[in-house]
Amino acid sequence: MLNITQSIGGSLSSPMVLAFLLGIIATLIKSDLKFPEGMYLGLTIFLLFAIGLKGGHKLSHASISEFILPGISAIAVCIIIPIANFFLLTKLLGFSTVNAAAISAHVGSVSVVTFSQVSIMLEKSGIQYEGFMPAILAIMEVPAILVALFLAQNSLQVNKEERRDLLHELFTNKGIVLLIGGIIIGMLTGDDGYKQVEPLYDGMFKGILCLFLLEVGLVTGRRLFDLTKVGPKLLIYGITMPIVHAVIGIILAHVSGLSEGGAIVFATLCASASYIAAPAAVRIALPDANPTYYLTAALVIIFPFNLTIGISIYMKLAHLIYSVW
Amino acid sequence: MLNITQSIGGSLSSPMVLAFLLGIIATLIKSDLKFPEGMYLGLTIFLLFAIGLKGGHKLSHASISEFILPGISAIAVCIIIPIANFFLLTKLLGFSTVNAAAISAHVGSVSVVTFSQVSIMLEKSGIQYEGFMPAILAIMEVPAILVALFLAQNSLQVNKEERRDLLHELFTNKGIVLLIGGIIIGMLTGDDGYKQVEPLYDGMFKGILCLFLLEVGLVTGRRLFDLTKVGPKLLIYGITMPIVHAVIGIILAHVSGLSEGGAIVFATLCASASYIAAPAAVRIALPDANPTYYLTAALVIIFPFNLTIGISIYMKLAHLIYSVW
Amino acid sequence: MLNITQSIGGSLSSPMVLAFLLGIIATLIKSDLKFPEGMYLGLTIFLLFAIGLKGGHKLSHASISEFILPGISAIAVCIIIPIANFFLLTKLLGFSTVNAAAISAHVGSVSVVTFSQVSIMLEKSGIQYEGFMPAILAIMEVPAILVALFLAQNSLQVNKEERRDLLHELFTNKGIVLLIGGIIIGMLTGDDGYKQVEPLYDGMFKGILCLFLLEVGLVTGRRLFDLTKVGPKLLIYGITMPIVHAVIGIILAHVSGLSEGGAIVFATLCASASYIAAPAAVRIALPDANPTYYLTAALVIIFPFNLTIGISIYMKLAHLIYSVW
Amino acid sequence: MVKLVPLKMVTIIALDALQHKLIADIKNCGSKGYTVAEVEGEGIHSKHFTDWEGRNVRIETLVTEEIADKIMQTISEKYFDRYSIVAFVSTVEVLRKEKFA
Amino acid sequence: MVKLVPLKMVTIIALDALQHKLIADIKNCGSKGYTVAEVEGEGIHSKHFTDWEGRNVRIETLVTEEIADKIMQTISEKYFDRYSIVAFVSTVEVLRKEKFA
Amino acid sequence: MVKLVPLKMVTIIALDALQHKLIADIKNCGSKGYTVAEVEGEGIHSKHFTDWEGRNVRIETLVTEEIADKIMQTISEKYFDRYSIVAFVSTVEVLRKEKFA
Ligand SMILES: Nc1ncnc2c1ncn2[C@@H]1O[C@H](COP(=O)(O)O)[C@@H](O)[C@H]1O
Ligand SMILES: Nc1ncnc2c1ncn2[C@@H]1O[C@H](COP(=O)(O)O)[C@@H](O)[C@H]1O
Ligand SMILES: Nc1ncnc2c1ncn2[C@@H]1O[C@H](COP(=O)(O)O)[C@@H](O)[C@H]1O
Ligand code: NA
Ligand code: NA
Ligand code: NA
Repeated sequence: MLNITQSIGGSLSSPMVLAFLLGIIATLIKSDLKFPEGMYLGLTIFLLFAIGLKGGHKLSHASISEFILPGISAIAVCIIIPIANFFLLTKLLGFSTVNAAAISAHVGSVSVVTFSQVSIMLEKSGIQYEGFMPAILAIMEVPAILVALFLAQNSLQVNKEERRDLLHELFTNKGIVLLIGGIIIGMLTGDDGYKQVEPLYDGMFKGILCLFLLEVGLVTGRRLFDLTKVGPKLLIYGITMPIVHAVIGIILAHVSGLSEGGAIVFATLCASASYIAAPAAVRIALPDANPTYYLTAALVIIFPFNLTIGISIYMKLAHLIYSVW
Repeated sequence: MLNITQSIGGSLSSPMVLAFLLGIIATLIKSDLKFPEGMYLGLTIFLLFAIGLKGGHKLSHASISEFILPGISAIAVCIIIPIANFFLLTKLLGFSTVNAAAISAHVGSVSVVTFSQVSIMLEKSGIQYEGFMPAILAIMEVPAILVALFLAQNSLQVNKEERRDLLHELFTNKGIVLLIGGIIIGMLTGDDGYKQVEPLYDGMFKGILCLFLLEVGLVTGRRLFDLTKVGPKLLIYGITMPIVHAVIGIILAHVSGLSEGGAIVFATLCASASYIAAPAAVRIALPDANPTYYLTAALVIIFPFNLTIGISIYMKLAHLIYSVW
Repeated sequence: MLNITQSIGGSLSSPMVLAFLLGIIATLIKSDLKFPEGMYLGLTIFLLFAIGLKGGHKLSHASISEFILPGISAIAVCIIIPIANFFLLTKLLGFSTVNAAAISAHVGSVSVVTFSQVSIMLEKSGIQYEGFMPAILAIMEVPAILVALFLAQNSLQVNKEERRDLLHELFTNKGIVLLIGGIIIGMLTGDDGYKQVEPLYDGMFKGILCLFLLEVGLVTGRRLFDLTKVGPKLLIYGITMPIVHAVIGIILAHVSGLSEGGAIVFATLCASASYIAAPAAVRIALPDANPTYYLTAALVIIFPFNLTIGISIYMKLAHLIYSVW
Repeated sequence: MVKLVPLKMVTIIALDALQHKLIADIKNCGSKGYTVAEVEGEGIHSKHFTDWEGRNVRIETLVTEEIADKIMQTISEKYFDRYSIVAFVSTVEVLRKEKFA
Repeated sequence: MVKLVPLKMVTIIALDALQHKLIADIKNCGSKGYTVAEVEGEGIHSKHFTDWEGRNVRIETLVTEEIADKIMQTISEKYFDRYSIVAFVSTVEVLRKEKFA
Repeated sequence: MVKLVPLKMVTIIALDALQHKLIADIKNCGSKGYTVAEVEGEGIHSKHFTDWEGRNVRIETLVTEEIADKIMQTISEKYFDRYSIVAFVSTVEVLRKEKFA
């Protein structure tokens, strides 16, 4: 049923996935290919803003009332996932409090690139999804990080004033500002305004995502050998958890009244791990956490898994659940 | 008649204006959103070159004879405006010679982004304007700065050799080179050549302008509190002067035989303040001038005023004058 | 027959050639126009990857069997050219071993931008060429450099271990990785995948190439005065050699069964000089070689010659040879 | 002849996310200026070569010996135990000491 | 064993628009080489963090004490009163003094 | 009071293509960390201002005097005769010497 070889094969016809692999290979063969400093940041700004804009524009044509239940589900899942993961990681897998919290912050939050990839795959398959999903993406960026830091309370190396700073930083991080800012601009400008900027933000989106994934591949490749350091338990965790999260996501999506397409996107968000807000917050709030664990989990295991196999699995799982329920 | 609320409302449906506001808000809420170093320069190069190219291509289809009178008017206005402003600023508003000269250099020169915005608004309103306006833009970049520096003669902290250097720098600054270079390339390549590069320089123009304005907003936001330092007189000056300049511009445009659309563009150029050539020249030639005054006037007051309300006012003023005259 | 004035005139209607000239002029008049650090690298990455992708996509529709003979010719020419040039430069032109080897490495390898320009010119003239030419470009990047370094064996300032490193660096340099990576991705993704990224990699290609050539012009301009240092013999060499290489290229192309369009591309590759792999390799392996010689030959003489006159000559030569043979 | 007088240069290398806090600290200690450069680096704790790992900044401030001591004391107390940070003091000579004192 | 000999390092932090003039000056004073880095900064006169404010460069040149004095003298006369500029001298040790003298 | 102890800072300016080799060398000599900045420059041999000419890097490592000597020795043997490279040692003061020794 879940034909994994076929999924992998399918994803190998995606220029984005292939660009990601090229990046990894380039690092493995020790090529001098390196993106100029600033290009990663520039591409990130473009992608976040473009997702916001497109989402906002779709949202302006959607009815907001349908948004309330999925919105609540999104927040709920961002509280449940980090708590569950934190206990799993500390009690069962023997991670220290601070490392467990760091990993939970990452897996509880979401990945913008994984979101882009699932929307491209749905578009290709002709499956519709709710226009407000970028807003859900924005909602899911922060809460899990807060929950995870709360769980690490005692290990949290910040005093009261710094805690306030940290909260502030989380809610004003560039991911949030660009996504929500983009959504609002997309909603306010209307069709005429959107048409002016569409050739760049929509027309070029996939091409630029492809370039971005090449760079993500270069970074992932550099961290690939950390896999040997982290041991098999993190690997198994990183492949199992996304699927579990996706199933929770599909069920919650169904309960919230999302369409099958919406459920696939939501499941993918649940299964994805953050790489913008979470690493930045963890570096400041939990400087004792070992990046080898949280970066490897988020970037080297979960991200490629979702990109190549995960999303196809979630599409099939959603189809299964939506056809029997 | 001049319905300002409506103007502001209208400009709030422009993704460029909204991106500018997002930039300001991001700074005000102390977001970590920051463009990578070099991106500002890269975007500036693109915009200047694109404006030149497009203008040059239009120019190749226009008759040059119509260009002479407006060209002379452009130079005239670039001599009158800085002189008038310099005396206003020193005699009436009590600024020091060097600060008055610095501000006059900025308001006498022109803003490329404001030019782009007015051309987008005219396009949206279906109003035509002369194809040689980008050439007028290029003409208006430098003279006012020269006049202003001449007025500050005694305070000018340069010796003879440095004066020569300065003149040279003014006439070879990147704004001039890219605009005029772009215009000439646009004229020489012809339709075939232009079609090859049109998808980037025309198709992406508004989207990239939007990104650029986001960055301008970030910079403006950082300087917003300087408004409290400069006192109300600079604020009132910065809102009144553009309108006065615009009226002068419309009258001169009419006299020079420009169309109503051309008059709107010309008025907007007169009303706009420089942010490429002028700050660079003032930093070198008048290092004692206080950036709090000239950057606040140009960037924090005049630019947003033109972007949100000004241009709409000039459109109505031009319509008024052109319908009665 | 070979109407050079007409060729130059024709190339002056190409926005790419004009942008290159603008860059040179900007440097000559000492403008402050400067691209931000990293932009050159970013544009190079885009161009290489885009050429690969487009080529790979075309390749997926081509029959590979036709590729074998031209592939062998490409390697052959990359062995013959550096050897012949090395002896010419040492024996006849009196260059030192190390400088001769450095120049041979450059003229034996290929230029990606010259490749782009010839493909644009053929497209404009409606002349078809084989889809696998980007693969030929990739093949021709490295071998000549190896041969040239081998010829400088004794002057080669590397020990055994470093030699291994150098070989490795040559075969994994970013040019190779992006070109071959792009080709493979272009082949694997199929029409659907390619269509997703085409608007960026095909639609924007010429516009971005234009921007890139502006920057190449800026660098060339800075080295223009080196022409006076290198003496007339390098100038004469740099103008004669490309034509000789092109003739060899056309003959080999004909023998290998390439179409006339393919022969023009192949001839242009033979005539072009490297500016990505070769300078990087020579800096490390032959640090005693004088950049004034090899950079001037490659960038200041051969590249502009090909861009403005060369390619037109090769088109006519190919037409001549293909019509009589 | 120019008369050079000795002064202290404090250099701090740290995560770029700490930049604003560190600058506030050195201003509090009495520094009148500073210069910031973007750098990459590797130390005992971690690598700082990609945006995921966080890049570093190198902050330099030219101050009197007294202020230099104060800065070293402050940042050692506030950051040394918890963050990847390197700080050192060197002696330089300047012309106009008043500017920095 | 390596034998290190003392030499002077002159560091100048100034508006990037002054880069070419400053380099011409240090060459005139006898410097045989220099290294330039892009930096940002804040001092008494102004902030240099955006392109509107103008960015800074940090120019370093390794020279003999005599040339160092000459450079400090020259730039103090030409720029100190008029421009935002910071310059200082430090002592470093090198292996091949000939290269810089 | 803070107690500053002296330590050595080795600074190397070289072609960016040598970065990985130089870092391997300084690690081999016992350095526990380093900081890298992108710079441009001009010296006796060549200009390094464009990507064709190759840019430079500036590598700094804070080490004990013994390691500093070792690094200077190693790189002078391996690179000085053949590559455009500048290296110098300066004395700085740090708080926690253990971190670098
Ligand atoms: N010995 C050293 N010399 C120079 N820079 C260092 C040294 N150790 C650490 N650094 C810099 O300080 C940062 C943090 O170091 P660490 O706290 O050891 O991880 C590194 O990323 C380097 O940029
Ligand atoms: N005390 C200082 N320490 C380090 N850098 C400084 C200091 N003062 C000024 N600078 C640098 O020199 C530039 C010009 O300073 P100023 O002339 O004080 O505005 C600033 O932008 C800083 O980059
Ligand atoms: N005297 C010097 N002071 C500072 N940096 C230098 C000096 N000489 C050379 N450099 C730097 O070292 C690089 C190589 O120098 P060279 O080996 O002289 O070509 C140059 O590109 C400069 O960045
Ligand atoms: Na998640
Ligand atoms: Na004006
Ligand atoms: Na060649």
